Amino acid sequence: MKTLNISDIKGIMNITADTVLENEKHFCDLDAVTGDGDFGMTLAKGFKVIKVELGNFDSEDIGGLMKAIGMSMLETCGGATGSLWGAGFRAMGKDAKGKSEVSLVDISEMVKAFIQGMQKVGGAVVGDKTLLDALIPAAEAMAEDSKSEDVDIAAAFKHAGEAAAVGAEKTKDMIAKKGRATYLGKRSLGNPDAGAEAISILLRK
Amino acid sequence: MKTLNISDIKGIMNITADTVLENEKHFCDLDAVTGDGDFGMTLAKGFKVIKVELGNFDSEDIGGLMKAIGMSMLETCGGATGSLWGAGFRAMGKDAKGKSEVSLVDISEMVKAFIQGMQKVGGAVVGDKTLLDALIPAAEAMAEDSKSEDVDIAAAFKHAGEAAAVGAEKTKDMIAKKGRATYLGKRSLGNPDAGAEAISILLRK
Amino acid sequence: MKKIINTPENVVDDMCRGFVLAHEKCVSLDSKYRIIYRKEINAKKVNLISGGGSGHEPSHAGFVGKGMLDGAVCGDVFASPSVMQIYNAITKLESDKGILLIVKNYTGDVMNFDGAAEMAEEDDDIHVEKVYVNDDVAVTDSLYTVGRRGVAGTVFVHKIAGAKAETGADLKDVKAVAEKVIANVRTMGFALTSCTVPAKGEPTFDIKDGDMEFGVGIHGEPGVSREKIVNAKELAKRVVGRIFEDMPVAKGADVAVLLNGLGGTPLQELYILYNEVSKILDKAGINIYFNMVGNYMTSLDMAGASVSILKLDDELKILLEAEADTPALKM
Amino acid sequence: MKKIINTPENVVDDMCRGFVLAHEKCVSLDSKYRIIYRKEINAKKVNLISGGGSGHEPSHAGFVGKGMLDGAVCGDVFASPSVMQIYNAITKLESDKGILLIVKNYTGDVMNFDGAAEMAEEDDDIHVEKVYVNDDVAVTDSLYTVGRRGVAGTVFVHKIAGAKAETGADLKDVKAVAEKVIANVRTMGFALTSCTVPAKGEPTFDIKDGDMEFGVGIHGEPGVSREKIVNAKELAKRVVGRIFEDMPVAKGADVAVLLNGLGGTPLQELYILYNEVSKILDKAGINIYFNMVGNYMTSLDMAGASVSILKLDDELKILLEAEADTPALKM
Ligand SMILES: Nc1ncnc2c1ncn2[C@@H]1O[C@H](COP(=O)(O)OP(=O)(O)O)[C@@H](O)[C@H]1O
Ligand SMILES: Nc1ncnc2c1ncn2[C@@H]1O[C@H](COP(=O)(O)OP(=O)(O)O)[C@@H](O)[C@H]1O
Ligand SMILES: [Mg+2]
Ligand SMILES: [Mg+2]
Ligand SMILES: [Mg+2]
Ligand SMILES: [Mg+2]
Repeated sequence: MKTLNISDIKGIMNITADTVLENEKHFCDLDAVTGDGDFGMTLAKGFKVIKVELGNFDSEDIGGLMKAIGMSMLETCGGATGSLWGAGFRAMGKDAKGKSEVSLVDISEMVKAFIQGMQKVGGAVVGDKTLLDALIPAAEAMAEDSKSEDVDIAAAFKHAGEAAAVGAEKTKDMIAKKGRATYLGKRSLGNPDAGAEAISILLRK
Repeated sequence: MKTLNISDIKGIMNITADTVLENEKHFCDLDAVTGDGDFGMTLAKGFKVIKVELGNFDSEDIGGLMKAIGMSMLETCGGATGSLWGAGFRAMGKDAKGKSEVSLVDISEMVKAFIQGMQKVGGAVVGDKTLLDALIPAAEAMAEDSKSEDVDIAAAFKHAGEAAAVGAEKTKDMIAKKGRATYLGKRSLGNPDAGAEAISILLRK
Repeated sequence: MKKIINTPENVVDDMCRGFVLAHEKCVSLDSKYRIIYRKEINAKKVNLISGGGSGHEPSHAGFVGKGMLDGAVCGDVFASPSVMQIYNAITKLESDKGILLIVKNYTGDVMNFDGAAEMAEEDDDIHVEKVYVNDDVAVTDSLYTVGRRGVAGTVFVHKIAGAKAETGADLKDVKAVAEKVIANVRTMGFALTSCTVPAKGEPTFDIKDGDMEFGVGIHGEPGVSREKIVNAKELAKRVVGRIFEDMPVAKGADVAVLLNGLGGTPLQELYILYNEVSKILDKAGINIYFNMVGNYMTSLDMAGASVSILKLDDELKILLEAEADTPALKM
Repeated sequence: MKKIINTPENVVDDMCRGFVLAHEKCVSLDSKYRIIYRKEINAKKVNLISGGGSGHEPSHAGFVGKGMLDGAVCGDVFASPSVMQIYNAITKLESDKGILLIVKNYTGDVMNFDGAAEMAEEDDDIHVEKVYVNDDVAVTDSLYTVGRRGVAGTVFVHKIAGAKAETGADLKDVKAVAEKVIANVRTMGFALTSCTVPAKGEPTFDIKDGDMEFGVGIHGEPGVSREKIVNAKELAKRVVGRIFEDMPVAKGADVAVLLNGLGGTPLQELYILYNEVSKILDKAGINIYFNMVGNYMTSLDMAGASVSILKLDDELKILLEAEADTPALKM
């Protein structure tokens, strides 16, 4: 596959949503260790609404879909997740505005926009023990792949997932500098960040 | 032994007090099954003060000592125990007023007075699943023994203790009609009354 | 046992001291007899005294103040205060208009309050009247038993009789209105967990994860039956249903509802249950004229709740809404 | 999990409904956005909005009313409300004098309240100011972290800023006094048990019988250290000691103390702890000018407590003692 259209994107988002729903409890459990145990619930709440959104959305505009998803997250989800993912999807929407087909280069840009959207509201960087520790390496892998003409999109996603898994694993050795895990200080050592684990799981689906 | 003087009585009361203190938790546990679990604590609180009283009391008047013990219970102990045992000892005090020596006949009368004192405030009769189900058979055994010249006081106490044990055992098959165990209705069946068990234990010391 | 205490023996004394320190502007403590009483004793009104075992906080000391109680006598945890404690409360709060004792109907409480009243009347010529609260419909009343227990409905008696006394009414009228409340209030409760009496150090009863005790009292006495936990809606149905069985309430009637937490249940759950209770009453055409939701008559750290329903007439409405200024209830 | 609920998903909606039914004389509910607000909106005063995750009842909805908050936005259990919920609260309570948001300092809360404020300012020209409460001294503040958490001290901000707004003060003055409270209040808490989030159905953390979590937050986040349970006196010493380390209080100073229960701890134990805290302050020559003992900022069914100390000046004293008429605090 060299490009994705709106129905491909919807397909990917649907799989992501299902994965979130399957992992609701697992994500909560992960958050319970270093945070307050609601991450899976919040994310699931958002993705349930997104699934409805995916069914209702009847334009070809990939950016428009992402923006709608972002607005849904801001409406539905509280917690850090609501603002972060809402901002991420909205930034993605702005980046892909008007496009009915996206190449690997476009997708790689969209993921970058997603990250920048999150950073604008959350201010986290690599090493802060957040989901960005999985997402940024994944984006980098994808950017790398997008430089060559040969890599197809599925393969690029696979590489991104692998990079995310490595990144998520590394969060075990980090002391949190953002989010609720910071209250634990050194006690956050040894456990992965829930958001990073989630990104790793979602990208590998 | 054919008679008891004030120091014999103090000795018996001291042993009783020690037995109460040793059994504080046991009596609480028994009360927890059919009542609210405080019986041992309340009784122990009273007998701690009684021990002090026994040390301080410096007359020969057995009735006076019993009255003082009764007043201490009214002052120190709440719950059903405070009023019941307080009234019992006060009635015993009235019965033995001015006596410096008591025979088995006297003791048997004192125990009857104790029971009547309790009944005046509590209104319970045999079969209501209260401590009277142990105490009344004990008093009857003692009254029987007191009819003959041969039985010494220690033997009479032994018989009384045996009768109390049989009586306490019977409370297992009773549905409570007085006290907190009544709230259980039929669920009080199968478990002995805490007060009756306590009487049985105390009289066998 | 996980409790914020020093030693089990000191629980009541420490608690009384903390309570009076926290509310020193309005109450005083007689630490020997553990009597908590209004700072300004008014000997020109009927004075109300209640009390009982400790472990039911804020009951009863929390209701000492303007428009409710004049004194509360604190027994050991779950053990009624002694005769002498109560007797001393009566003499301390002696009034020209007499004293009303509000007693929860338990063998121990009844015997000790009665004994103290007798003593005060005989030795000190104080006019003492008593009412016995017996609102708990979990326990079937029968000639052969000691009758129903007094539980959370007692708070309504404190509120209404207290308001009446504040008007300067005579002892017989204050007693009459207290008895009117008692005749018209019913309570039913349930527990999800046992409580732990500090002196015992372990839960009073064992209970499995999916089970509850239905019809439990406020002293960790086991309930009427052990049942599977059901949801809030079903709980409300059973609790209210049991109350209506005992005391029918006519369509169109005005009632007061007290949704009372037993100590270990958070306010969040009490509001959830109140929502269900109020839907049921609404459907039955019964109007909740007044409500209280919170921890008013607790059972240490027990998780669970009770619902009290009081049928109102005009007199009760006015007294229920009269001013109260106490640590645990201000209106 | 033993809870009085219908289903975990409905906890917050059912609770909001029950809350508004119980207090319908003074508050209303926007059930779509879960906003609880004063029945009479006054567009001529600064309006105060707070909120956060649910599970802290009576916070924050319990403080909506005269002299405190104008609106509270209820998130899911322990999850801050969404941007749109908060945005809708702001537009609903729009006032000529502007809006003050009282935000507890958590990543989620800060991002969502900030996002909503930005939206209201940009799209609706509403003047919105924000204060971030960060009273929890369990968490060391450092440049590299998100800063200290906001916990029970928030209640003092509601009370004092609310009283200031009621005087007709301007937004900048209301904000200034809120910030003065924040600068002068510190809180330290501990937990004896974990809480159980309904959606998760199991305790957030495991804890042994003799252990406690020292320095715990109000979301079941594990504390700063796991320690052996100590008695009330020692607990008071450690908690107050930690506060003084962070914020020295001079001899002779007047302070307000909030002894806050975390939801599963009965009032009896809170008074026992208050007794110890007050002995320590007394010894240090510090005067408790004002106190509150009870469940004000809870963490579901967690057993435990926190102590907040607020240094007072004349302005804060007057505002602290001003009238308040809310479901959870009347004075
Ligand atoms: N500032 C931040 N930037 C990026 N991600 C963050 C930030 N803060 C938290 N996160 C992510 O959000 C996850 C927790 O989300 P959630 O449970 O919704 O938050 P909370 O319960 O603290 O409001 C964390 O595991 C982390 O990956
Ligand atoms: N009316 C009564 N007459 C005699 N004994 C009684 C009566 N009521 C209760 N008891 C006895 O008292 C015991 C309980 O005492 P206690 O625990 O102090 O009472 P409570 O906790 O109910 O106030 C019971 O086991 C029973 O033997
Ligand atoms: Mg979380
Ligand atoms: Mg008992
Ligand atoms: Mg008792
Ligand atoms: Mg959260």
